[in-house]
Amino acid sequence: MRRVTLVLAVAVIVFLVLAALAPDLLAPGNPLAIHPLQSFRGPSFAHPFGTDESGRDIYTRIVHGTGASLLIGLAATAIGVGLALVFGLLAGLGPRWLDFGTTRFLEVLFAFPGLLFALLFIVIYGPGVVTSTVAVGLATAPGYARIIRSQVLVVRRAPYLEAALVLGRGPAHRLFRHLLPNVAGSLFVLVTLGIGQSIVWASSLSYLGLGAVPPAAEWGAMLSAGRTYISSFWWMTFFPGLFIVLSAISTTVLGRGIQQRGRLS
Amino acid sequence: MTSLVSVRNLSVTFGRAEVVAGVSFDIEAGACTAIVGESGSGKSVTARSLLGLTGGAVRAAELRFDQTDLLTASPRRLQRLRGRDIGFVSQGALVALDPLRPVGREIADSLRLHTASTAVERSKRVIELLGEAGVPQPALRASQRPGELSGGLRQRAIIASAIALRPRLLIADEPTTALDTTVQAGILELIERLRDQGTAILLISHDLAVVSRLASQVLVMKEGRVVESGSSARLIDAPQHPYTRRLLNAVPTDRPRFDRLTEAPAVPAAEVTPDVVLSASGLSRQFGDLQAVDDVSFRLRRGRTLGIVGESGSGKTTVARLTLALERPDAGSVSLLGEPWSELAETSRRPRRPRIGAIYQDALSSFDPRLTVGRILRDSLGTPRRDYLAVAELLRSVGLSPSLAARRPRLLSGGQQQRVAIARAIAPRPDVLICDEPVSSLDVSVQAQVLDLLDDLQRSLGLSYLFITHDLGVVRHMSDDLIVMRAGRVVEAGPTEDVFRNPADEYTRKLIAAAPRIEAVS
Amino acid sequence: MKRFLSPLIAMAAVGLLLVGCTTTAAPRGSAPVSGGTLVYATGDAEPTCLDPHVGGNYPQALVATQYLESLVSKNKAGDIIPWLATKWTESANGLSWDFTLRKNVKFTDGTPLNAEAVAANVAHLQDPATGSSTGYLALQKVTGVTVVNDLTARFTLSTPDSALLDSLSQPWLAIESAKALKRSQAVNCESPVGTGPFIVTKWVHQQSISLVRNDKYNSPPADAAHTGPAYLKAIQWRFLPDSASRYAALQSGTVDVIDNAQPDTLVAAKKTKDLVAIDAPRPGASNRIELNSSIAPFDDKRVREAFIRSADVNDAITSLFFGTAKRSYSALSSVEKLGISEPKLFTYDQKAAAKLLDEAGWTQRNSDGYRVKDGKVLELNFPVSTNQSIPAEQSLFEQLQATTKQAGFKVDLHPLDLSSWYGALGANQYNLVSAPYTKVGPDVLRILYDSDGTKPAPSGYFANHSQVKDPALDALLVRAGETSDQKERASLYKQAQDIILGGYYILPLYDQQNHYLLRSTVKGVRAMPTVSTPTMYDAWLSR
Amino acid sequence: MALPVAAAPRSSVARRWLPWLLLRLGGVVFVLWAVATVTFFAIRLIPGDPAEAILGGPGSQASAAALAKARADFGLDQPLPLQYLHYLGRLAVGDLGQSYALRQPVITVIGQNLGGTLLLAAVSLVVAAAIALGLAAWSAWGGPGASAVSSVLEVVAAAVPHFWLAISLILLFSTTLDWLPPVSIPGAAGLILPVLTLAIPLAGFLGQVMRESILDAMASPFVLAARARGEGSNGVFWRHALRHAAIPAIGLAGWAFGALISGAVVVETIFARPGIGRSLLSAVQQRDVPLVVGVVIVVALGYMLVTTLTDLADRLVDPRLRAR
Repeated sequence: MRRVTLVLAVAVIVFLVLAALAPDLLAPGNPLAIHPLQSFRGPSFAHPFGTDESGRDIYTRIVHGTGASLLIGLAATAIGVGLALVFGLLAGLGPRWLDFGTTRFLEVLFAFPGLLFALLFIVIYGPGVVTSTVAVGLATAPGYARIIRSQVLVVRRAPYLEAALVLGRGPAHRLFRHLLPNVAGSLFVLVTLGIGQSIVWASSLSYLGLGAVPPAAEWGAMLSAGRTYISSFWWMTFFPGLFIVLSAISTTVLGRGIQQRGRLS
Repeated sequence: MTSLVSVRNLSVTFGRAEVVAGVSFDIEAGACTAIVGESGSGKSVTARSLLGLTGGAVRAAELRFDQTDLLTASPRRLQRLRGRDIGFVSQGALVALDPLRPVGREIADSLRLHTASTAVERSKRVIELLGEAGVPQPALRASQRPGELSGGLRQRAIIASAIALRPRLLIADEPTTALDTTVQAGILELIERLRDQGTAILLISHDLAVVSRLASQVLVMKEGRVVESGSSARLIDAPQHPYTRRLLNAVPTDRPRFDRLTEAPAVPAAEVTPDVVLSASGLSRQFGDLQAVDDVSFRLRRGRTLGIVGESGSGKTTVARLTLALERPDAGSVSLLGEPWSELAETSRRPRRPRIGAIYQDALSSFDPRLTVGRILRDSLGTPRRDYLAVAELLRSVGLSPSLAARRPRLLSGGQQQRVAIARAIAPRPDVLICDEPVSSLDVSVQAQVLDLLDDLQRSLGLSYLFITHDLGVVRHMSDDLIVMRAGRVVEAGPTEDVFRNPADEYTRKLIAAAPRIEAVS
Repeated sequence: MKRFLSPLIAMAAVGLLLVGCTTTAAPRGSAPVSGGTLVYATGDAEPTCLDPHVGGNYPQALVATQYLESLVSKNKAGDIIPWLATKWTESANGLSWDFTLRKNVKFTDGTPLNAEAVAANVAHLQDPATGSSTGYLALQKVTGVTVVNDLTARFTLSTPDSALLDSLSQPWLAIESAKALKRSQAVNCESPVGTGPFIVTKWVHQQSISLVRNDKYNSPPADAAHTGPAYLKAIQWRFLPDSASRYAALQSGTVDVIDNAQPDTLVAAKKTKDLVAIDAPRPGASNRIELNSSIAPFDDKRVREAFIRSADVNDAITSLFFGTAKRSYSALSSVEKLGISEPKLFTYDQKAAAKLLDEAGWTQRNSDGYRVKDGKVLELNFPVSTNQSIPAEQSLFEQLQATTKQAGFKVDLHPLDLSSWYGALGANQYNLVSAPYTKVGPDVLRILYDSDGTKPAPSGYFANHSQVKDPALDALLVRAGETSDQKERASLYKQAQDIILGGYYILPLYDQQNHYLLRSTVKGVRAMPTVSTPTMYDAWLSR
Repeated sequence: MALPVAAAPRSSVARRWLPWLLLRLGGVVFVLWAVATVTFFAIRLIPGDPAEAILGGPGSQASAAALAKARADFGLDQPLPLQYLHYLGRLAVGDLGQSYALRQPVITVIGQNLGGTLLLAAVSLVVAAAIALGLAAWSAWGGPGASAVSSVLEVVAAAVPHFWLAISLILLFSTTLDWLPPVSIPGAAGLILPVLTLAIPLAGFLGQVMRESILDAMASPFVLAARARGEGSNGVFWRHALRHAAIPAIGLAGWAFGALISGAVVVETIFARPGIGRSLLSAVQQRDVPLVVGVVIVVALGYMLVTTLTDLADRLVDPRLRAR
């Protein structure tokens, strides 16, 4: 069972990556080409996912939108994990007072749970793809930071670091040969798990009309465009949503898979 | 009289793997039958088959407890037997109690499950039971969680819950592993008393000394099969099977220094001048309000071994850390090769670190999980270039095949892991090696090999050991001089044999008395 | 969120003809039943104040129609009819108007409707502290109101105002209890007091407004279907901004009436017997795209025409509105009597467009197929207010973007939130913009195309987005606003519209969409012929 | 978090809990102050004149006089430090200011909406816990197959965005089957879909955590010991496994609170349910700064309370923390 899901997940991810890198392979059409007189067509052979309000093929748009959507997920995660790494390492490696300071600071950030921080950020800088991406990144940072910090502390106290010290290894060696590489492992899992969540969050913001905007062929934008038509033309929202869900699930499954392997070892 | 338990041709299989095969034995009331074997020998599974908790497929010509055929008994019936007629003292005193529940509750469960009793009656009984099991302040302890109890108390609590309903059979699976010597002695006495009160005992242990003290009948198991069985007296005096002999031979207790514990011949000793390589004076270290180490001094000469023995919390490990300059002493100092050591700044100490190495009880956790054996050793050799020859040579020197270089430590056996640790420690050609409980978690035969290896290395390389252990048998076999520690203080020091022959200190005497040694019960 | 700022300024004008407006007339034989609570779900923004004097926008008008009444109203034909005023007379010089008030009408706080009350209301509207924008500007020419006798109020004007009656017909100039107006604005905003068929009892912000029947009601407009109190016992006025859930709520019968119905739901509604649609286009300007003639490239008329010719509006409308919106070729709403329509000016013709651009010197095309002239790409900046343009309209712009590309236009759509949108306009960095504009009568043209309309207010806001600066046009509009000779007025407005349409300053799209959906159990609802807000006075529930 | 407490068994309750409580309270106050400060200075970054925002944003044609009046009314003409102090002073007495868009005290707006959200969140939490527990129990008894299936279910549930779930549920239960109202109406029926939407993803996360710890517990020596004592599967599950599953679940509570609030923003909007989530969103869309800040601070307070309570619960369930 687990294996099967893992395989499926990898398959989906391969598809997504392919779609992101070479969309024309999977969908030769032009995602922006309009056919006003073929608008709102339901799923059919010609249009597997139907067409949208301007008669654009939704399948084509989804495929061509993959790049942008994944990029948003990646960027947000990169921002989140990047900041988290700084905080986590400062707290985990720095002197006690620095750890104290950083942890308090993180506690404060934690008091803006979930979307709250993102929304606050959007109030300040206004809606849009960039702001929503940054917002999601910032909102997820404290969570990652806490994990990284505890990870660093665990590794820092690990006997093998002491062993390295006994062998007369310098701080640089202990940091770069032992500590960071061992932290990096869990970091990788974090990122894979994070991308999925970031995509979901970013798309939620788009759905609320605070994120990406039409006509860009980006999943979140397609969602907010299809939103008004949901009662008549479900496919306009369903399929972009489906791909968001799929990418989130598959990255999560992959991340867990790596985690499992990590645990066994 | 017919025996209480009789097992004929028992075999247990997990999937395709047959972990127990053709095992037969009986247990009489008031007698103790023991199963001896090393980890993976199938002794625990054999024991659990009597409880119907193997989790594998059990087959046997006969598997009888009293009148009950355990093979055909219904799950309900078995469930009723468990705890009421068959008590079980499980392996690993430290984890066999639910950390989230008061100890008393766990014991009360046995009563609740098998008797119609009110909570009040139960709690009263629980306190009595704890008392019987030799737990001081039973009322208080009953209300505490395992985390607040010492290993010894936990084990007593477990026994209390096992004997709550006066079972006719008590299965004790490694009841004293990981316990301090004196505590171990206490537990054994307790079990002995139960036996004498007429309880049948099935004792599972890897420690022949423990077995020889309690058991009248002994089975020696290896890879799921019984290699030899009989009265413990016969087995110890005249072991037939070579494996039995090897096991007996491997026990270090009462074995003079340099006496080989394995067949492997000793290597010729190198000439060394017995100058002092390591000396500590007046070491003291305090953690919070706990005086972990209090004015400890010692001197270690080249090519010799200084043993530090003591029970958990005696501060011996702290001494090791102070000697390795992983902790700063509050008072006193350590000097290495006649030069200052503990008071140096880490940066100026670093170049001299290769002079002093260390091996630990848990070798695996001292390896970076990402690295292969080869990589680990290469690092320790300090040869950045890929010096495979050196690595291979190093592996051979600790009796490992160079082919292991590609493996990751976690895939090696406990013995192999400790050998790799040793290889890493000796790689920079140190003068001193700090050995902190290096064999405590190893099977006796493996322990023997490692001890012999350390012996050989000491001779060939003229190494000096600071050898820390709680096991008097091991320490007596390994060390020339001895320090006995208690509560951070040195209670006795001197040449090992003198200390053992006529211990001056009362605690030392108690310790030595408590140490189990192989003796045939008459 | 839809278009609540649209009627920022509303001034008077003449008759209004409700083309699509159908009242859901009760089938013969079934007599209206009294009682029951009607649930109305609005997609418009929640008002910040229930007194339409304050500010004055469409959401306020929607709900105020239920509890406030104006001096005059209009019938379907678009002619002014009596309401709180029974008759009125304009002085010869057009500088004073006498209004005779209806007898024994009482505000719901018990105070009588009289000339003082009217005076107090005008004073309230003109008091800067009130912060009225719509009503305030509608009364710009009114210098004051004097009490002739208890039931006669005299309006005095600075210059003749042919639009006065239309102004007064609007809910933003409704008459409230003088006593109530004396309360603090905060209180008055929560519970305004009028003469209407319903009374505001409770306002739970962001959720709903509760209204109950005014049992003493006796002042329906002349065109109402019945007299006496309303049939409905109460109205629950819910705020459901999300169009999808609004429609779903209607389908499931959770609510009885919704506004801002989306095109697709209208089509779906047609298919079921449970739902009935009311189409009530708003008066004033049509929805159109304005071409900024003050900066390149639209400072060149030929380029403006080229753009208009190359935009395939009709196909877009068919695809997006399912025939719920009719293409407009006029600067004015189709309900404006004096609106003129010029289809031939706006026919889709790529060839003509190409020719025009060549003439204008945009001869080269770059690799992407966009026109280029001395190194500059034919690029058009189009800020879109996501608050004011419904999704279908935004999609329509996307489609125009695609069709005009064929001619070589590069249209950059910038969906913006309201403040950024105003920012873009204020900075005069736009070439195209679409701003809906509700107001009664052709005088809207003066707001939208008079040179004065290009001067930004302190906040940067201005109405003349096409930035038409034509003295001749200005003169026409001023005169039209003053004359009360209907013939002259009509001809003046025709000339004005010829200039506007002929100058290719705007690309008309369709009327300002204003669709209501009702459960068929709701009878007797009609849109007021004034500003197309629905009145529940005649409404009753057949269930 | 867990500060060293006198490990001596006989230490009185007061001595055990008081210092801890004091420290926690101090922490709460500190965080609230920090949150307030962050938000205060954050909103200074908003482009444009706050006074104009107060008067309805650009296009409101606010006269210079009106702007000046607004500045005076809202104390925007004072120097920043003074404004900050006044702001803190007002917060201290629970005054969160006046909403620009609603022309109402922020505290009233929140007061009107908090109840709905809390109800929604609480019910969702219970439902989620129930689902998660169900899955966990199933995988504990149903063997590896069940465990694998439920783990997949959990991953899927955890990954589904609220809005998509909501839409799908509406399409299924309202538009197609017409069983449940698509917008929340007063009463239980209106609560079902919103609760499901919030509960399912949460159940996914909780389930993942609980299942792992339950399976670990079931495999642990003390469970073997319990069985050897004659304990049956039920006993083992309820008496032992469950407590161990509770600990990580409790640990998630703070996070869950955030997740529920964030979810509420989406759910309340889609189901047109009154609540602070919806207020927050409309406030964000209208840049109604005081309301946004107010909600943020209230939620922060709630978060701190939740974490404090869960800490307390943790220490009650798991004595190991107390001993530390």
